[in-house]
Amino acid sequence: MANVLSLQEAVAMYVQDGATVCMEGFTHLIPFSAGHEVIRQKKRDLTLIRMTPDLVYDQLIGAGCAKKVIFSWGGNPGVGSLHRLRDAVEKGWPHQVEILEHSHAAMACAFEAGAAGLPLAVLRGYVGSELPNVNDQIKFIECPFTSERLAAVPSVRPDVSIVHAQKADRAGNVLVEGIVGVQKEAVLAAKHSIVTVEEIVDDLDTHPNACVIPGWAIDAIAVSEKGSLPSYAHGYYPRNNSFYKEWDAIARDRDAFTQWINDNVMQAGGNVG
Amino acid sequence: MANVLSLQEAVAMYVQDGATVCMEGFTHLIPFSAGHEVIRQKKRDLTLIRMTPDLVYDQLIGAGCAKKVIFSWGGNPGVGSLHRLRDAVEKGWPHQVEILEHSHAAMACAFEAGAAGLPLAVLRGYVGSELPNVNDQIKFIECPFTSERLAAVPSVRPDVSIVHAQKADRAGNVLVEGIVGVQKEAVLAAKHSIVTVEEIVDDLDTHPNACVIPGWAIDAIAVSEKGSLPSYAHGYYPRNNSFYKEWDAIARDRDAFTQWINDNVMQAGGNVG
Amino acid sequence: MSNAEQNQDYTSGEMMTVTAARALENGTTCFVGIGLPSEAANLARLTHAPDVVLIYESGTVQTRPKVLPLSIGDGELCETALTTVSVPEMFRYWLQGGKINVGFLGTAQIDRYCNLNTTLVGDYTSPKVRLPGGGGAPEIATNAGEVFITLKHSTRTFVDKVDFITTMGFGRDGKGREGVPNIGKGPTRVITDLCVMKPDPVTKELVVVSLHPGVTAEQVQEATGWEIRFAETLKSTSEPSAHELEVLRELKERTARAHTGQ
Amino acid sequence: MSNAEQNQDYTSGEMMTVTAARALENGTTCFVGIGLPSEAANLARLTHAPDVVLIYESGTVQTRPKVLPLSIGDGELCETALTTVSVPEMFRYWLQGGKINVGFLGTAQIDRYCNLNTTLVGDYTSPKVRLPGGGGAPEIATNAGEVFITLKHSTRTFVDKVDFITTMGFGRDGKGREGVPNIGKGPTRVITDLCVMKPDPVTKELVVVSLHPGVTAEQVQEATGWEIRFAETLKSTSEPSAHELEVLRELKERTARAHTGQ
Repeated sequence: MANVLSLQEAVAMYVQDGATVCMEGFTHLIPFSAGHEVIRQKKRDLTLIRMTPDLVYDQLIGAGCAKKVIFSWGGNPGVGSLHRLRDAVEKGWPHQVEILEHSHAAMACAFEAGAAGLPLAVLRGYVGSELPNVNDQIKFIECPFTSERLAAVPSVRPDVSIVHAQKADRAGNVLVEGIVGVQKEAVLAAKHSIVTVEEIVDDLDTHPNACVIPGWAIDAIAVSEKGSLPSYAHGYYPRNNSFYKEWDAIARDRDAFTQWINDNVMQAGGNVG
Repeated sequence: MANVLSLQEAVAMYVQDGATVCMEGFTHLIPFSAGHEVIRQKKRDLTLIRMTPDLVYDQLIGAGCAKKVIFSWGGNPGVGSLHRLRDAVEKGWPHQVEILEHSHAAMACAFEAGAAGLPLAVLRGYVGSELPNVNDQIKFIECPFTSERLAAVPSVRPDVSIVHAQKADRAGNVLVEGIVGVQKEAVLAAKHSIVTVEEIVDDLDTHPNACVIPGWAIDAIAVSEKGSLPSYAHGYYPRNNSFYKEWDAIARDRDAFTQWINDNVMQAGGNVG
Repeated sequence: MSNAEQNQDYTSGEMMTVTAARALENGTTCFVGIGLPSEAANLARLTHAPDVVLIYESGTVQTRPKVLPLSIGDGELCETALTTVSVPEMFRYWLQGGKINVGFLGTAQIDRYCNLNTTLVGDYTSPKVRLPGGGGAPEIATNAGEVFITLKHSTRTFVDKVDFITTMGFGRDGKGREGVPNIGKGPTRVITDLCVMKPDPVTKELVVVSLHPGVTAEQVQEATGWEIRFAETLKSTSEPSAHELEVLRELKERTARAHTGQ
Repeated sequence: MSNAEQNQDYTSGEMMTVTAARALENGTTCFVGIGLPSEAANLARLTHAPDVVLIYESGTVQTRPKVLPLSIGDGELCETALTTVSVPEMFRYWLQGGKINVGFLGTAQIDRYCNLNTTLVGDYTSPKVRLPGGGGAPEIATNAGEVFITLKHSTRTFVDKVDFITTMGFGRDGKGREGVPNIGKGPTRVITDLCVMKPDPVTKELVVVSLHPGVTAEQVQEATGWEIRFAETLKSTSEPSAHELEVLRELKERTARAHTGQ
């Protein structure tokens, strides 16, 4: 059953050094304020899973929290590179970070399989791609009915998943609306979960087939207003596309990055963007 | 792209003798009027797929349309047996009907896999059950990552799927709301699809994550008011539970059944219940 | 009807439902079978377990029906649910995904190792009686944390060997779960109109642990198709309270009115 | 910039986008990559193909953005969509389920067999340049009915051998799709700022079929990292119409205003 905690308490309680952590949100509802709290608490040696690392993991990587990143598309959407990810992979700053990369289809299926309690996901994937040459977690199986060759990847089963959502009710039931990505799967696949929300309301005021995650399937709820900026929350505030562009210059330079993290994360209580 | 046809035209065009047909709707939105049209058009040798055959397949079986039934729970919900299914299986009336039975979990996964373009579904299923002894379509595979033994079943890929829904807009986009069952999967998994709807409207007036099937993924739309009675349509009319109880006596007796079909299906244009 | 109820102001069926309801702790997430399990689970919700989470295979999550559903997919279940998901999602994410504490099942036949038969009586290729089949039960029994079973006690239902294992309790030899990874505990109690049974911790054979008021061990043995074991210290099941009976009767009255009202 | 545009009232980039847009027929269901493909697909929708169905990997189905999205998951895509599904559903039901006629992709590198590299320049373990990676492309390329590719023409992008096959066109030898069941046709055209190319029906090697107005075969060869083939009857690509240019420029203006407005 979800406990309502402060973000500081929730991260302290559920994100351990060395843990496998998934912060999801497909462009929309990225849990930036939670990521910043992880940076402030100086968590280390994390295996970070996310389809699109985006700025949130660029910041975590640059701040030295990551040991390994599992992803399927590591760019700044519409802008260019994630310079902190590249600097870590190409030059080992602030330390070497291991990467394991998939395609989106495989990761989406791996989240689905994790939520579904399966050890693997099966897909028509990776045909002709050289990704299986550099990722030993991609295997192939034969369909026992048709003999077709199908790709198989291990399911995603993080120690803790963190997502942001529009709102929770007082029982901790959470509404996710708009681009829902793999957020529900991330929560259901994880051993523990933290959901940050814009607000807690009396009534979710929703429709019969809404994407609602029951409170009893979540460990902690933390209120975090504007918690996904510079990403966005459908119905609350738009994506700060300008900040995504500005990030390119900040992240290109180690000192500028360090200064930004210091000013906007370490010295700040909340999120920025 | 969906064409708006009469139900008579749609069934004549897409349901061929000998076809594999799936009429779905999990208790809710069962496409009874379409089933009756199939009976009226005297389609024969159909392989009928449905998780819960329910009264709609009891009627089709008794009327002689079925060659084979693939299902996972063959009762009259809350009432008792499906007497026409039993009579066909146990006594061969009106002719012998072959059955292939699964569990709900396996069929639900098989629909999902069919929609997902996969030849098989993989699940943690059938452990200790004797169903694999009597269904040669249940196999087991080994997970290449964990060596776990997992069940595998062929995906559902019908020649034609028929479902009922609340409404379509003028472009043929369909809204399904409430208990959505495996209807979307049934449509997406099939080579062709017919959707009967209560009404056609200018605007589906829905929310961002509603269960909407785009018109271009459907072959035919047919308006059929009260098309799922004695099942129900959330937001339109309730389930006729009394008729489900009355059906027990009608279906118990071959003559009473034949009379009922004659009076209410063969001689009638629409649905009954 | 058993002798039990002759001097009592409740029926043996009510005794069974109340006892089954009490088995569900508040806050439990329960995957509910239609019929007797649904009656018991909703009684629990309306009495001691207001926060029990009821999930039906129709995809209705955390539902609070005012009347008992006739079918597993009555509109009432959706209208009173927190949310309604697709049936593939229900079986994949919620049941197989390990979110269910208790699966609550009925059955047509059960044997000493809690194997359930809802497929047929007789031989598979030429059945004497064809039953509805597996439905959700085979995977509820293995993927839920544990399983409660409730059914009426008779030699027709409690058989020495089930004609067909639709749904495994502990297998023909009681060892069906041994060495299987990621499998639930299986049946942990069976509640009938006569008694409560639990599997022996080692052999997994069903043992009567509690007799309902007024029921004798002989009556249980007579209604059971094998030589059934009794616990050394056999308890007496607590009687239904006046409140439980009142809530149950009101629920059933509301239900009867709703289902004939059309 | 090419010489082409010196005497024209449109740029080579506009020529590329308009040509790419024209490739999409009305009514086509298109899985749209971000960037140039998105620009072309939306131009198609706003000109000759009002009923083209645009699907983005963020789960937005049949979307009609008023401004071009910066990211694949901008709010605009959801707000103007017919419906928005989860990302697993998008990749499973809609892409892998065979509902997509055309996958529209960009790339960082392409070779003569239309293999795409968006992973890295150099060696995998010590890359010279690390690129974003596969994203949706590897399965878009195999599960869509066919694939259109659009990118700017240069020896940096058109390379003799891609450093890494992130996404297969036709494999290192052009035979990568042979004998693979349930696989799409693969790339059927490549549209650049200089020309249009199509794979040879037999060998699958890219052949220039059409030069944009003012572009010479020599220019194409100079911008290509291998000895590129030209069709025997080389066409001249039709110029953008005034209407196409007007719609495209308005779209890009609206987009620029929207993305800097905050």
